[in-house]
Amino acid sequence: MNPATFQTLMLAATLFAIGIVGFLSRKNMILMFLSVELMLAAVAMNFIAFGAHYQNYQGQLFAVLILTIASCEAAIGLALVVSLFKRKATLDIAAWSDLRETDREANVEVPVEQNEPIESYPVLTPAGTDPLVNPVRVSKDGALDTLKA
Amino acid sequence: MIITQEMLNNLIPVFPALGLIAAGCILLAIGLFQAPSPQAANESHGHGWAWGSLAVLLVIWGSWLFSSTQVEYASSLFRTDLLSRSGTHLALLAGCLITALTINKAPSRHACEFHSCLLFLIAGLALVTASSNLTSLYLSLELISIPTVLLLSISRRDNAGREATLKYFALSAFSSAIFLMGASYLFGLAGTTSIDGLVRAIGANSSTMAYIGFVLVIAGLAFRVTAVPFHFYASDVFSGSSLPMAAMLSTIPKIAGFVAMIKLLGGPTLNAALVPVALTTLILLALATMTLGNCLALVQSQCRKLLAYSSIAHSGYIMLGLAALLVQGASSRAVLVYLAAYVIMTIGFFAGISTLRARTDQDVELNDLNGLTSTNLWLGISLSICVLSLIGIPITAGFWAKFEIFRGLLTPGDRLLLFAAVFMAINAAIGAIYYVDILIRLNSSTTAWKNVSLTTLTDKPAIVTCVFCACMTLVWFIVPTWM
Amino acid sequence: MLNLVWLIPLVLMLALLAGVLICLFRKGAELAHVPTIVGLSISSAVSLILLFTSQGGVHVAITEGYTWLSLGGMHVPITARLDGIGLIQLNVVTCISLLVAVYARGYMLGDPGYARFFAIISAFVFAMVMLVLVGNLFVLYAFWEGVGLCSYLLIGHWYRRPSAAKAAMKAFLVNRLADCAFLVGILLLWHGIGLVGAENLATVGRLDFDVIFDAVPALAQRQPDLLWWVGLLLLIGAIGKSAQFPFHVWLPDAMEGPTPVSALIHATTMVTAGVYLLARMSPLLLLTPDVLLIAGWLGAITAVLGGLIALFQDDLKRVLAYSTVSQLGLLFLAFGAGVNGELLPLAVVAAMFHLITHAFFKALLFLTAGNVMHAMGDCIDMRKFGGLRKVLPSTHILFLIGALALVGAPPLAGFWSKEGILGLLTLEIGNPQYGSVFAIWLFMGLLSTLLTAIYTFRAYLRTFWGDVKLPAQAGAHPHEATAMMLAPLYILAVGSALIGLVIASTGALAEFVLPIPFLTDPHAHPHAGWWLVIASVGLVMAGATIAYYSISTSGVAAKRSGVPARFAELTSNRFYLDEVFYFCLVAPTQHLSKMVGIFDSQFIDRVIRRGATIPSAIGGRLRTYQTGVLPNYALTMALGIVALVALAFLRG
Amino acid sequence: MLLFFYSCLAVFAGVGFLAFRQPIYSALSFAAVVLATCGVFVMNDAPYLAAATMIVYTGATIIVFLFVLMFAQRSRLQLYDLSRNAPVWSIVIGMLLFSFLFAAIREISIEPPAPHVPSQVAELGKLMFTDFIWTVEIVGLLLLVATIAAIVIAQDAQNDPAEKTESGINVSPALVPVPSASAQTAKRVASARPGGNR
Repeated sequence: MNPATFQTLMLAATLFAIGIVGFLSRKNMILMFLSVELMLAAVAMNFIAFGAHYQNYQGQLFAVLILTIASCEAAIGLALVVSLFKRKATLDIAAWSDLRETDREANVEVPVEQNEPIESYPVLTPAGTDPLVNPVRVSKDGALDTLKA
Repeated sequence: MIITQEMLNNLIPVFPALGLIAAGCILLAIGLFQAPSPQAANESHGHGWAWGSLAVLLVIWGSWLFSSTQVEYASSLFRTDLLSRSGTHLALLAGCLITALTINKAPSRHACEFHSCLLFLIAGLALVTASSNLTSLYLSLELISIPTVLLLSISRRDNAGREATLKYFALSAFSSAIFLMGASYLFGLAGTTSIDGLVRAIGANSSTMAYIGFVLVIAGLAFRVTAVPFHFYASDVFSGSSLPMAAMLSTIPKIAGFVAMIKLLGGPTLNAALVPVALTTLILLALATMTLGNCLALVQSQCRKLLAYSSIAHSGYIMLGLAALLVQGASSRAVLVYLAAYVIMTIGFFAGISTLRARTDQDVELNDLNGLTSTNLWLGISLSICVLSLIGIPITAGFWAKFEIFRGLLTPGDRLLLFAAVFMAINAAIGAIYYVDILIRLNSSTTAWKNVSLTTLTDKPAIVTCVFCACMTLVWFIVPTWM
Repeated sequence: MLNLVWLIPLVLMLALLAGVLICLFRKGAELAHVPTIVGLSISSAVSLILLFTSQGGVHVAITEGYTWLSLGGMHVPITARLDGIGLIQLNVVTCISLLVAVYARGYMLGDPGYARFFAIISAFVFAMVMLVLVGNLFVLYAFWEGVGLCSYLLIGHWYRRPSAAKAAMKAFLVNRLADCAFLVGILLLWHGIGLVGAENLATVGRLDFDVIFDAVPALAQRQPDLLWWVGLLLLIGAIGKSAQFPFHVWLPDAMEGPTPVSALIHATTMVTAGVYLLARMSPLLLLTPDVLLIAGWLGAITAVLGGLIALFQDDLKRVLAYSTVSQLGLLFLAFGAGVNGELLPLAVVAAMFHLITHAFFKALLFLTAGNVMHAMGDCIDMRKFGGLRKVLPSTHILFLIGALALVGAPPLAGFWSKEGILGLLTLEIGNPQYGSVFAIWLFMGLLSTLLTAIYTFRAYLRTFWGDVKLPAQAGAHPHEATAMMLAPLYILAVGSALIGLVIASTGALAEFVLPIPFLTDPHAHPHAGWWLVIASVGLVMAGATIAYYSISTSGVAAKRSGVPARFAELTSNRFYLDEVFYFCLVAPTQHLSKMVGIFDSQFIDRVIRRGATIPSAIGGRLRTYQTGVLPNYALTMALGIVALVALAFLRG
Repeated sequence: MLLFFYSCLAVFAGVGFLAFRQPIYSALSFAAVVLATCGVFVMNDAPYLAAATMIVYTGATIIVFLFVLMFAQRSRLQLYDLSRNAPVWSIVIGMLLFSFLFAAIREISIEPPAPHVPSQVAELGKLMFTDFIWTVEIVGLLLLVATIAAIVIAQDAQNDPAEKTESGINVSPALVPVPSASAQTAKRVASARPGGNR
C-alpha cells in the first residue's frame, strides 16, 4: 500500500471518528446532521482512496452516489429541522423526547450553570452611602445589580 | 444515451420493482392534474389512490407470477436467484397487505405522495432482494429509508409524528453511515463492489479490516432489523406513527435488513476464519435482542409499544436462523419462512387493532381489547389466530416458522447453536406470557366496548385484511410447502 | 382408480368448511344439512366403488395423497393404506353416516344448534375416514384425537343441560386417559423401531404401517419386553375408545347426546375404532399373545357385564348403550381367540364380520329408539310408556327386525356373525395350553347371548306391547316419524336382515380381509357346530321366554325381593362401577391433586412466581433506558458498535 | 506533502467543528473540512469528485445549513450549544473506534494490481452510464422522493396547530392544496433526468 493511500485512510478514519463524536455530543440538531455528513465524507474518502489504489472507477462511482444521497439527506434533514423549529422554537434535540416509556419522567435537562461572562466593573460608590464590599454586575439591559453574598 | 440490449436485459430481474417505480411516477403525475379543490380533501378521494396502488401491486404480482422464468439471470447490478424471487414475493405480499391497511387511513391531503412513496418503498425492497452489487444494495436500502421518512411525516402530523420522523431519520442516517464505512473497508479488501467478488475476497483474506468491515456492515443492517442495541428507535417511532406505518416499519425494513444480511454472509464462500466471529456476533446480538424484546414487551400496556418490542423479539429469533445458516452453509429458507409468517401475522394483528381507533392516532391500550370477541366475532377470532401464530402454536403458520428456526439450530449439532436454541425456547415461553394475556383479554367476558357504540369499527378494509391474514396463517399450517 | 379415495376426505373437508361458514355467518342455517349430506353421498358412493372394484384386485395399496411437509430429510406425506380392513371400515363409516345424516335432517329439525350439529358431523366423518385410511400410526393418532374431540362436542351438543356437559366431560376425560397410554405406546414403538434399524427413514415415516410390520419381528427378538408394553399400551388405547371394561363407563353417559350421534358415533363408528386398531395392528399383536389374552378376558368380562347391567335399565337408550358395550366385548373376545397365533387371522375376519353386522342393526335400533323418543316428546323412560305398537307401527316393525338381528335369530345378520365368533372359540377347546380358557370364554359368550336375548326382548316388550300408555310429554297425538326419517331405517333394516346371510354365503370376507402381512389364511374356516347353533337358538328362545314372564308376572314396576332384588339393584346401579371408578381413580387423584396443590402453592408456585417476575423485573429495569432522548440512543448504538468491533479484535 | 497539509487542515477543522460553541463557527469549520477533503480527493486522483464535492457541499449544502442556522439562531448562545451530551463517553467511543480502525488500516497490506495511470473522468462517466446506469436512475428517483419529502415536511411548518389534530382524515379543506404543488416540483425534477424511470 502506498503512503498516500495509507494517509488518506487514516484521515478518513479520523474524520469518521470525529463525525461520530459530533453526532453523539452535539445537541444542536443541525450540527448533528452535519456530523452525519462528515461521516459520509469520510466514507467517500475511503472509497476514493481504495479506488485510486485499485485504479478502478467503482470507488469513485460509489463516492458520487454517496455524495448524492448525502445531499438528499441534507434536504430532508433541513426541512425537518425547519418544521421542528417552527413547533418548539428550539434546535435542541432533547426537546423532542416525549415518546418514551410512559412511566418515565420527562428527561428534564439539568440546566448547566450558564457561565456567561460576568462583566463586572468597578464602580464608584454613590455619595452618602457605605462602600460596597461585593462587586456589582452589569446585566445585559444595563441595570445595576447588586450581588448579595 | 445508447440503450443497449444488455441494459434492457438488466431489467428482467427487477421487473416488479421497475413496474412499481413506474406506477409510482404515474401516480405522482396524475396527482399533478388533480384539481386543487376542497373536494380533493374528502375521504373517498383518498381511497381511490389506495385502491389504485393496491390494484397496481396485484397486477404486477400476478404478471410476475405468470411470467417469471426459472432462469438464473445475473447482470452487474442485479441477479435473479431463489433468494430474489422469494424476497420479491415477500415484498409484494407485505406491500399488498400494508396498502390494504391504508385504504381508510391514508392522509387524504397527501394521498398521492403517500401512495407513490409506498410503491417506491416496496420497489426498494424488491431491489434489495435482487441486488448483487454493493452500490445497488445501498441505494435500494436508501430507497426504503428515504420514502419511509416521508411516509412517517405525512401520515401523522402532530408533535409525536414529528418526533418519530426525527428519530427515525437521524438514526437511520447514522446507521447508514456506519454501514457505508464497513462497506468501504470491504471494498478496500476486494477491489470490487460486486457482492460475490467481495465475499470471495474476504474469504481469501483474514485481516482485521475484514472483521471490522464485516461487523460495521452487520451493525448498519442491524439497525434496520431492530437488533439490540440498535433497537431504541423502534418503540418510540412505532408509538409516534400511524398504525399502518407502524405495520410497515415492523416488516419492510426488517425484510430488507435480513435479506441484505443473507447476501453478505455469503454462504459457503465466507472465510472459515471469519465464521466464529460472525457466529458469535450474531448469536450475541440475537440473544440480547430476543431477551430485551420479550422482557420489555411484558411491561407494556399499549398495543403499539408491545408490538414494537415483540417485533424486536422476533428479530432475535430470525437472527438465530441466520446464525444457523452460517454454520450449515445451507439455504436461507428458515429466515425467509419466518419472515413471511411474521409479515402475515404481524400485519394481521396491526390490521385488527387499527380498526379500534381508526379515526384517531390515540394509542390502542391493551384494555381496549377486552371482550372483543363477544362484540365483534370475526375480528376477535382473527386477532386471536394471529396472536396464536405469534406464539407459534401448531395450527398456525407461526408454528412452522419457529419449527424451521429450531430445526436449523439443532441440525448441525453445534454446541453454541444448541445453547442458543435452549435460550430461544425460554424466550418463546416468556413471549407466550404477554401473548396469552392478549388472548385472554380478547376472549374475556367483560368487554371494553359495552358502553361504546361500535361505530368506530367501520373500517371494513382493515377487518378484511385481518381476517385474510388469519386465514392465511391457518392455511399455511395445512399447506406448509407453498414456500 | 385408487386416487379416487382422496375425493372422500376432500368433499368432507369442503362440507366441513361450508358448515363452519354457515355457523359463523349465521345465515342459511336451515340448509346446513345440505353440504353434509351431499358430501356423505359422494364419499359413500366413492367408497362403494372402491369396495367393488378392488375385490380380488389390489389388496394392499398405498397412495400418497398430499405431502404435508417436505423439507430436507423430513418428509411427511399423508398416505392412504387401502386394504380389506380399511375398505370395510371405510364403507361402514361412510354408508352409516349417510343414513344417519339423512335421519338427523328430520330428527334435529328446529334445533337451535342445527348448523353446528351438521358441521361437527362433517368434521367427525372426516376425522373418522382419515383415521381409517391413513398409512401411518402417528397420523392415525392425530385423527384418533380428532375423533375424540368431535365426540366430545357432539355429546355436549346441548351444552346448557348440565348432565350433557358432564357426560361430555366424562367421555373426554376417560378417553384422554386411555389416549395417553396409546400415545406412550406409539412413542415406545417409535423408539423400538429406531433400535432395530430403519434409521434411514425420516422420523415420522418410521411409523408407517409397513415399516412397523417389517420391523416388529426383529424387535420381538431383541426387545420382547418393549414390544409387550407397546402391545399393552395400544390395547389400552383401543379399549378406551371402544368402551371396554374398565373404561366402559363413559359410553352410557354419552347417550346424553342427540340420538343420531348415539347411533353414529357411540354405536357404530367411533367405538369400533378400537377394534379397527387391533385389526390393523394384528401383525404386531401376533407377536404378543399375552396382550391378546388380556384382550380376550376383558372382552369376555365386558360382554357379560354389559348384558347384566342392561337387564335392569329403564332407559331405552341406555339399554342399547350397554348392549353396545356388550357386543364390543364380543369383538374383543374374538381377538382373544387369536392368542393361538394360527387363529388370529380368523379372529380378525370374525371380528370384522360382527363389526359390519353390528353397525347395521345397532344403528337401526338406536334410530328407532330415536323415533320413539321423538314421538314421546324426548321421554325415553320405558316405565312411562308402553304399547307403542299401535302408535308407531313402522317403528315397531323396524325395532323388531333390529332386535332379532341383535339377539341372533337365525336368518338375520347377528346370527351369522355371532356364530362366527363363538364357533371360533369352539375350535380350540381341545388345545392343551388354552383349552380351559377357551371353554370359559365360550361359556361367557353363550351367557352373554342369553343376556342379550333377555334384555332385548324385555325392552322390546315393555316398549311396544301391553296397554297403550303415553307420557305427559308426548302430547295429545304422538305420531310416527316422517318418511324422510323412516327411509334410512328401511335401508338399515334390509341390511340388518340380509347382510349376514350375504357375507356368510359368499364367504368372500376372509379373502378380502386377510392379506395382512404375516397373517396367512389358514383355510380352516370355522364351522359352527350344529350343537352350537342349536344351543344359541335355544338360548335366544329361553331369553325371550324369561323376558316375557319377567314382565307379565311381575309387571313393569313389580316389587322385587330377595336375591333377585339385590341383584337387580346391583345391576341397575351398574355394579357400582362408576363408584369404584370414583374411589379408585377419581378420589385418589383428587387427594393427590390436593396434596400436589399444597406442594404446588407452597413451593413450586413460589419458585415459578419468583421466576416469572424475573423477566418483567428485567423489563422494568430496561425500560428506564428508553429515555426518549435521541443522543442517548445514538450513544448506546455507538457503544454497541465499539463492543462488536472489540469482540472482533479479541476473537481475531 | 500537500496531502499531509490537507490532512492536517481537515483534522484541525474537524476538531474545531467539535469544539466551537458558536454553531456558525462549527458549520464554517465543517466547510473547511470539506474543502480540505476536496484537496485530498485531488491528491487521490479524483479531480471530478473534488469539483463535485466542492460545488455540492461547499457551494450548496453548507450554505443552506448556514442559512437555517442563522434563521434559527437566537440573539445569544443557547443552552444546548453551550453544553455537550455525554462528552466523556462520546470521546471515549470516538477514540476507541479510531484506534481500532487505525490498527486495522496499519495491518493490511494490499498491493495495487498495476502501475499507476492517471484517471480519466470520461472513464468514470462511461462506467456510470453503462454498467451502473440503473444506480444513476435510482439516485434520480431518490432525489425526486427527497425533494417531495423536503417540500411536504417543510410545508407543514407553514400550516399550523390545526394540523396537530392529526391523521389526515379531518383536514380542513381550507388548507393549501398541496399535491399539485409538490408534484409540479416532482415533475420538474423528473423531466430534468435523462430517460426517467418509466
